[in-house]
Amino acid sequence: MSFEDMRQPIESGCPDGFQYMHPVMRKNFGLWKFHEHPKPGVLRHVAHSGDEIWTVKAGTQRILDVFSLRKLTEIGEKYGDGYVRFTIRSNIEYMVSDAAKVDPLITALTDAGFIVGGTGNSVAMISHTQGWLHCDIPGTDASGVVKAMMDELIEEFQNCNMPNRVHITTSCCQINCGGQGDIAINVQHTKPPRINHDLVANVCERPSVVARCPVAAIRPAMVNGKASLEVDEKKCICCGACFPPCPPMQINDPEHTKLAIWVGGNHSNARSKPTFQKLVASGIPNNPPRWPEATAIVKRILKEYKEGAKDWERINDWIDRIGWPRFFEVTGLPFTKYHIDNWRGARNSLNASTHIRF
Amino acid sequence: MSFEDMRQPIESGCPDGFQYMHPVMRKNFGLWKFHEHPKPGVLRHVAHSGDEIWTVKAGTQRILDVFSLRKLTEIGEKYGDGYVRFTIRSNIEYMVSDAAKVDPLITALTDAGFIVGGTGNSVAMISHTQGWLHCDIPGTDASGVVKAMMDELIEEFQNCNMPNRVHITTSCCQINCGGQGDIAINVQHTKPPRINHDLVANVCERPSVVARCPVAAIRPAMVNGKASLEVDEKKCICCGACFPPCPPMQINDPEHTKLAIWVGGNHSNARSKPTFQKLVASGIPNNPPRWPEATAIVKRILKEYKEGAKDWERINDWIDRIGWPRFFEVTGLPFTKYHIDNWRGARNSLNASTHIRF
Amino acid sequence: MAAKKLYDTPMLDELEKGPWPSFISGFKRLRDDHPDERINEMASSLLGQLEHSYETRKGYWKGGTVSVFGYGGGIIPRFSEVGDAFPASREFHTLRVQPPAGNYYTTDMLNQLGDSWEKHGSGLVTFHGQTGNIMFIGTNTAGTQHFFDEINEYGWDLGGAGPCVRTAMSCVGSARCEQSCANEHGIQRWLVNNFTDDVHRPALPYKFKFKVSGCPNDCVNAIERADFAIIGTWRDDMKVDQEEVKNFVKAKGREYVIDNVITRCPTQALSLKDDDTLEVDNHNCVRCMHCLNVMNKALSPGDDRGITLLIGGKRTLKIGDLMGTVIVPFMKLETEEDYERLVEIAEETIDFFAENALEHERTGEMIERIGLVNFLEGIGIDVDPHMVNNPRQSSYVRTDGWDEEAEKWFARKAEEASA
Amino acid sequence: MAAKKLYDTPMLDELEKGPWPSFISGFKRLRDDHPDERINEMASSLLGQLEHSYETRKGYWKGGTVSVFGYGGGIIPRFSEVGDAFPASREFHTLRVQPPAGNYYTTDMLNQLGDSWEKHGSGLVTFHGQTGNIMFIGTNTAGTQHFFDEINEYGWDLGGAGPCVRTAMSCVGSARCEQSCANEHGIQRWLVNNFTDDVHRPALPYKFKFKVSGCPNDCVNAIERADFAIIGTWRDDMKVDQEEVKNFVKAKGREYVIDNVITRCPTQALSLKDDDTLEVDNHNCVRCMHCLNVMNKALSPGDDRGITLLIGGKRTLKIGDLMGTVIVPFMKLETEEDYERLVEIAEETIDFFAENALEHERTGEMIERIGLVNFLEGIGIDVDPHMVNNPRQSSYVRTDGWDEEAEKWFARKAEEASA
Ligand code: SRM
Ligand code: SRM
Ligand code: SRM
Ligand code: SRM
Ligand code: SF4
Ligand code: SF4
Ligand code: SF4
Ligand code: SF4
Ligand code: SF4
Ligand code: SF4
Ligand code: SF4
Ligand code: SF4
Repeated sequence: MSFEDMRQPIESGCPDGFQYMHPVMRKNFGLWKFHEHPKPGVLRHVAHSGDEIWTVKAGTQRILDVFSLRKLTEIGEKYGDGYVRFTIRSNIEYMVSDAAKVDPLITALTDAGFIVGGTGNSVAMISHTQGWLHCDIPGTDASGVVKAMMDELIEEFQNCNMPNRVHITTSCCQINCGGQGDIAINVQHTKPPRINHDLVANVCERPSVVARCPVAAIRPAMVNGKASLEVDEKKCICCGACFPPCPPMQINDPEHTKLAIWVGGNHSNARSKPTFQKLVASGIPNNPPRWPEATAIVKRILKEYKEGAKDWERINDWIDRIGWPRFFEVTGLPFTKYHIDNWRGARNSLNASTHIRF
Repeated sequence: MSFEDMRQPIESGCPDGFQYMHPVMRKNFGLWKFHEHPKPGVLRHVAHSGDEIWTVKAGTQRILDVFSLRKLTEIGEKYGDGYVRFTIRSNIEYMVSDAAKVDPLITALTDAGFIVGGTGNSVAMISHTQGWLHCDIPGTDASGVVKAMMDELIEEFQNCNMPNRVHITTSCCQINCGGQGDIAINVQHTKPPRINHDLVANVCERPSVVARCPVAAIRPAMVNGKASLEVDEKKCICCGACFPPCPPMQINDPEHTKLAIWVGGNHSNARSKPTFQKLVASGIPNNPPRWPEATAIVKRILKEYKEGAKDWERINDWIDRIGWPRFFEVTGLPFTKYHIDNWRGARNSLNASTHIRF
Repeated sequence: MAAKKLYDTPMLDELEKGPWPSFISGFKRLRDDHPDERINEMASSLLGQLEHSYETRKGYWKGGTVSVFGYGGGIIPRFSEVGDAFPASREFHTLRVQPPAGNYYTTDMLNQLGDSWEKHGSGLVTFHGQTGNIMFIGTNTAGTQHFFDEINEYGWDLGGAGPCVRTAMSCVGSARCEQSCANEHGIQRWLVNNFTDDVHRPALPYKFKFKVSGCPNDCVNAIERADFAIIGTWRDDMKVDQEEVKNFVKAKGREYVIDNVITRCPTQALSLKDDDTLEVDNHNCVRCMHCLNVMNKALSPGDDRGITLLIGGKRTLKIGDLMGTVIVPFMKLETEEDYERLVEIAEETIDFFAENALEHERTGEMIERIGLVNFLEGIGIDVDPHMVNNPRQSSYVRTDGWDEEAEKWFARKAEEASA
Repeated sequence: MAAKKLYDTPMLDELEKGPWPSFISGFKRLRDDHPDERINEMASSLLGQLEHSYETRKGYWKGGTVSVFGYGGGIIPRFSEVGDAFPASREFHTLRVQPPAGNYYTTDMLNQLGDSWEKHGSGLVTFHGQTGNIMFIGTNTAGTQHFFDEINEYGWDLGGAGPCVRTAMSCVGSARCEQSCANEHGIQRWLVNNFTDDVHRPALPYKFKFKVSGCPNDCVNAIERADFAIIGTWRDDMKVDQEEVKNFVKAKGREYVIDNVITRCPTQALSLKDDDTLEVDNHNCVRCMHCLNVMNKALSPGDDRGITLLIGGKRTLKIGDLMGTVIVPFMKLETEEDYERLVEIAEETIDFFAENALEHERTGEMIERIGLVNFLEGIGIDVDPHMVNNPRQSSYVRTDGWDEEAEKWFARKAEEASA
């Protein structure tokens, strides 16, 4: 069709959520007094007005087919008040003003195969990214990794009896769209990119690729007559940053693209200031369809955390108290030279004190 | 005299201290049980054997003329057991095994003009360096600064009633031989070096001078026909590191060489890990013979610390608790853009949290 | 009609096992049970390509350029590198659609969106992506335009993709949370809807993200995942219900309270009195939320509420992860003027970013390169000790402007005093 | 005899006022009351030059080369730039003499040293300089040789100056302190006297300092002022005398104990029981010393004592101040073998330093440049988690040797277990 009859977009931007908000929440907006956690998957928020709103939370496959979506809405109409929201971790929350609706909702969701829980001190739904299903640079899948892991962590999602919330994230390349968390399962490439020199000239803007490298390991070069790029393999830290702007710089490798596990990321300001996650395990095989090696390590860490941490200690708080040496001891994970940071500002990670645990 | 009759040194190195140690200390070496601080300047250490050693501590001018030295030894023979030691802060300590000797010692020292105190939670003797008296690169004096300040802090040295020990240091150039401490009074140059181009060629090894600059601001240059050096004044951070290897690079200036005051340096591992001191005031005139402006700021800080800190808080602990904003508030010192670090690793000094005091 | 092509998916089938809902089963439902053949084939083809990825451990999508008329972004275009083997999903673009602030939906609206997507797309949708968009995953170029035209008519707009202002996010906050110190959703919409042009027409050096949390628990990870993080807090004393404190101590015991509340306070601002009441040193409380979280009924934020502003949070690329750092310790958000001031700061920031950042450099990286002070001067904000954990540790700085800078501080303090 | 030249010293005279002992008065005593004219004149001249410095706010000494026969260092030579105006102190060299470990003296020995110095020097002496040397301040070239020859005969030797191993220092420690976990003086002498050649003949890239503290209170600032810091600590449980604990609680009150001891523990390893006894979580106690310092009678270090080794502490030049960092978390120092092992590590370190440091680069700067791991491999020490506050935060590292490194760790653990 021609320009004339193309439709001009309405730039309405971000819609107002009030129109879709439960009336009790609208009425008591900003006037909540306290909340309770009567049982897994259920929250009771009480307003200064005395009003109550009950929330029932359930986990889903993040990527919904319309059938699953309809099932969720149907349950909302039949057993809820027709108002839902999705959490930042893609769990669905049903809000009802009548306590009596809670149990029927739970039953309906459970019967339909959704998992009620994920509240309070649970292992929350693992936040994930696109992976092989949709992204153009993934080293692994996302939905698959998460499905396989949630199958094994489901009880912690349902029981909510960890020392504190556990926020797990995954990412399918070192760009890490999944963010960070108490535990993160991320891609770690271990070999420099293999360059398809025939394509570079056509596909890549060489200067901007050169600029993208964190360690200036890329330089323009002529390779058998063609304008291409060259990587200084001594410098290269195998991060894959050159791959998005230049697909011929193949960083992904079925063998050498590994998984790494990080712990102790925490964005909340509760107690200590927000913290970045730290590397604890790497060289883990990228092993579809169920990635058992990675899951085993995650479960091992969670087990020790659950047994060892005091109430209200997040994973970073727990390790702060017991110390990293003991963390490696109890989890049985090896400590290697790779654990000693050598990136900018690494000195701050060295122990400049005699604070030592025995 | 000719080589033949030159005497060969005996390379005996560091002497054994036991030959000069009080017999009670020798006997109970490594077997001490606890200590008490009966009064300012006096320590009572009790050994598991039940033996006791009493220490009487006194402050002196660090640089002793033989008359003062003889006075000190004479007192040690007459009123002590003839055994003394000097602390890391150049205070003299008399050790006696008989409690009865303590008071006569104190009287004798006081009569002789020495200052008994400096124990426990006192403002300790200010540690100092060489300054104009002997060093080849000083921006200010050392003994003079310390004498002038101790005159004003003497009561805190004698009363020992601060929240915790206060360790003050001074240094007479930015090399900082004086180390760091709870409070440090250091030199801060504010203008790049003025180069005496006529001398550079003869006096300086240009490559090593260039290498000495922390910010690579120095480059070799020909100046009116002579091989000399040039400073990029935009880059130069006026540290004076080029001056020792190249005296023609005059960094010292009667006007522009200022004093700066730093706080919160702490090497002990008690409570928090050891900490570096932080800049709180600069642009302070280098004002002999008594440097009143610097002393006034030091006293102001000590006053607030004494009033505001809880028992056992060192200055860094106190500020950790009340926060830097309040520190500037109570001391009335200005906070400027210069307080925001921009040296390597500066990001670690930014507040990456919502931890804020109101 | 031609029978749709089926592919063996032995590896994917493994992901139908286990109790957690299986996305693969969902795909298969679309392949096998959906009335629309287009959807069956797209799902089947997608399953085929994904199985291929699982077997070879590689991805097979490449990017390209697709957008709807009038916009430059909002779509993540995907073309298959193995399209001949899996033709029905050869084009598989994703539309990023902005959710309502707070992610609220009526079931009706969800159904309506589902209906539209079934007409024009694959039938696969995610609530939400990590940035916060509804992701309608999988359609061809025409489909993107038609689907957008349809939902845009009933109130939905595209979000950001590319070097632009991105879709924002806010926690549930005031709508359901006793800890909330701000109108999260209002802030989100005031900000992001002031930049719709920058959302739809990528023209910045790189992406720019807003995130809003109602309190320092930061349930939207604003501090690490937003260039511009707004986090609620309060300035006056926290509220203490001493009766509830006593109940809590009675229920849990003194040792428990000392070991789990008192000693966990990062600034030792809490003291449990011998009579089981709680003393709070509000001047040294840093609003970390821990005690309020634990003693939810007894303790709550004060009344003098507002927000803290942090700049520069982001993930790994290319100098390492960065947390946002404080540039406005506290500001009230009550009057319209307050909101306008907030928007103004955002505009100053984005303008400065647009002019001074290198290509593909985020705000945090830019600040790391030029220094916080230069950034602050660029957007006209005064230095403040709350912005740092501590003053400088290095003497390597040229301070010959000291007296003038000191004057500025004293002048400001005098002003504040007289105000 | 010619009347000695006098100089007006109006500014220095100001420093004779006030209660603190005045070094200026001391100088004047030497000028006016000392029997030896040489000393009178030197003191007078020195006062003159110092007054000149005070008036012009500049120093007037320059360096040069002076040393005693057979040695390359140990003297700080000073020649006056204004020698014509102040001739009697034209040469004003300082001898750095090593004190006995622990800084003990009999009054007799001090007198003897004073006698020698009066014969050959200015009569000005400092106990001690910041590194720990006795500084005999002010003599000419001949005087340095004669004074050294004399005191060297009765047991005294020069310390370090220049790019060499420097004079070491240890706290009073075992001689008088209940906190001591090591034989500080023994360690100091084992180490520094093993390197006398490196002390006397500067041949390293830069200076190298040893310091020894008997416990983590670190009374000699070893962690920040030594390249090689040895600090005592213990491995087993601390000793708790519960009776003394109760006395302390009775004397101070529970609130005081909670607020000043319990909540100050950096790792929350202390718990005050309802019965006023103290529970210590010894596994998480980091030996910070706070509670032992406060409850001096009730708490003391355990019996399984040893030392922690840290490398790289130094002051500002040229990359900024550096603290030493842990390279040996714990080692016993009981047997002769233990001490030999310590000396061996020091030798390995100094050899590696001599070979790998740039000119005028300290150990800490070298490690900053090459990375801790390379240094550890250079001196043959295995990596250990106690060496870091936390594992790496950046994913920017090439890890393709992971499996081999993991193997090393497991092998070591197996060894330790079987040992
Ligand atoms: C629903 C949600 C906000 C939203 O708008 O979607 C939410 C809601 C609540 N959070 Fe959160 N948090 C939510 C994600 C987060 C996140 C972000 C994330 O998960 O990635 C964080 C920060 C993550 C991190 O720290 O890195 C987060 C850190 C907290 C904390 C701090 C915990 C701590 O001690 O560190 C609290 C306080 C608490 O647990 O009492 C908290 C408390 C709460 C409370 C109890 C607030 C309240 O009083 O209502 C809410 C009940 C949650 C529940 O289900 O138990 N919420 N909360 C998010 C649920 C995600 C999910 O489905 O699992
Ligand atoms: C879809 C999503 C993952 C998901 O499945 O949820 C995603 C997917 C992609 N991200 Fe992301 N990012 C997504 C949230 C994030 C987040 C999380 C957040 O926004 O809170 C981050 C970390 C926070 C941050 O901004 O740093 C993130 C950091 C990146 C980066 C690195 C940015 C940086 O400065 O470090 C890139 C690389 C780039 O932009 O060049 C990137 C690039 C990409 C691209 C466009 C890959 C590319 O360059 O072609 C991915 C497209 C995948 C696809 O085919 O759809 N994505 N990306 C998330 C967006 C969905 C949505 O709009 O709601
Ligand atoms: C004599 C001396 C060691 C020596 O070999 O010379 C010494 C001796 C003692 N120190 Fe010290 N300290 C000495 C310098 C230091 C230093 C270094 C310095 O002054 O530059 C420090 C570390 C400085 C720093 O932190 O940056 C130091 C940090 C401590 C601490 C830790 C205090 C804290 O809480 O941070 C203690 C523990 C205490 O105070 O109970 C301590 C405790 C002690 C005790 C009480 C140990 C004991 O039980 O005997 C000793 C009594 C000192 C007194 O006079 O009250 N000593 N002490 C030093 C006296 C210097 C002076 O004359 O003032
Ligand atoms: C005398 C003394 C100050 C005092 O009066 O106590 C001193 C005086 C000098 N120091 Fe120092 N330093 C003295 C202890 C220190 C300390 C403290 C310590 O050792 O614990 C330090 C900080 C710790 C450290 O090693 O970093 C120190 C860090 C420096 C530096 C910078 C070293 C660095 O790597 O940062 C220099 C510059 C250099 O060596 O080029 C230096 C250089 C100098 C020179 C030689 C200046 C020069 O380059 O010509 C000074 C000679 C002054 C003179 O005329 O006597 N001095 N110097 C101290 C030595 C006395 C003694 O031997 O006992
Ligand atoms: S993490 Fe990497 S692969 Fe995964 S969605 Fe983000 S950009 Fe794509
Ligand atoms: S992988 Fe990373 S480090 Fe290696 S060349 Fe590419 S961008 Fe540079
Ligand atoms: S601080 Fe500077 S001026 Fe003072 S003694 Fe040391 S090197 Fe000399
Ligand atoms: S003063 Fe410092 S920064 Fe300036 S040129 Fe000299 S060495 Fe370089
Ligand atoms: S961030 Fe604070 S206000 Fe927002 S939901 Fe979380 S706890 Fe509530
Ligand atoms: S909110 Fe945090 S900082 Fe404030 S009192 Fe409670 S625990 Fe302490
Ligand atoms: S460092 Fe420890 S052992 Fe040595 S004197 Fe100080 S407190 Fe005593
Ligand atoms: S020594 Fe320090 S860390 Fe150990 S228990 Fe006492 S206070 Fe805590």
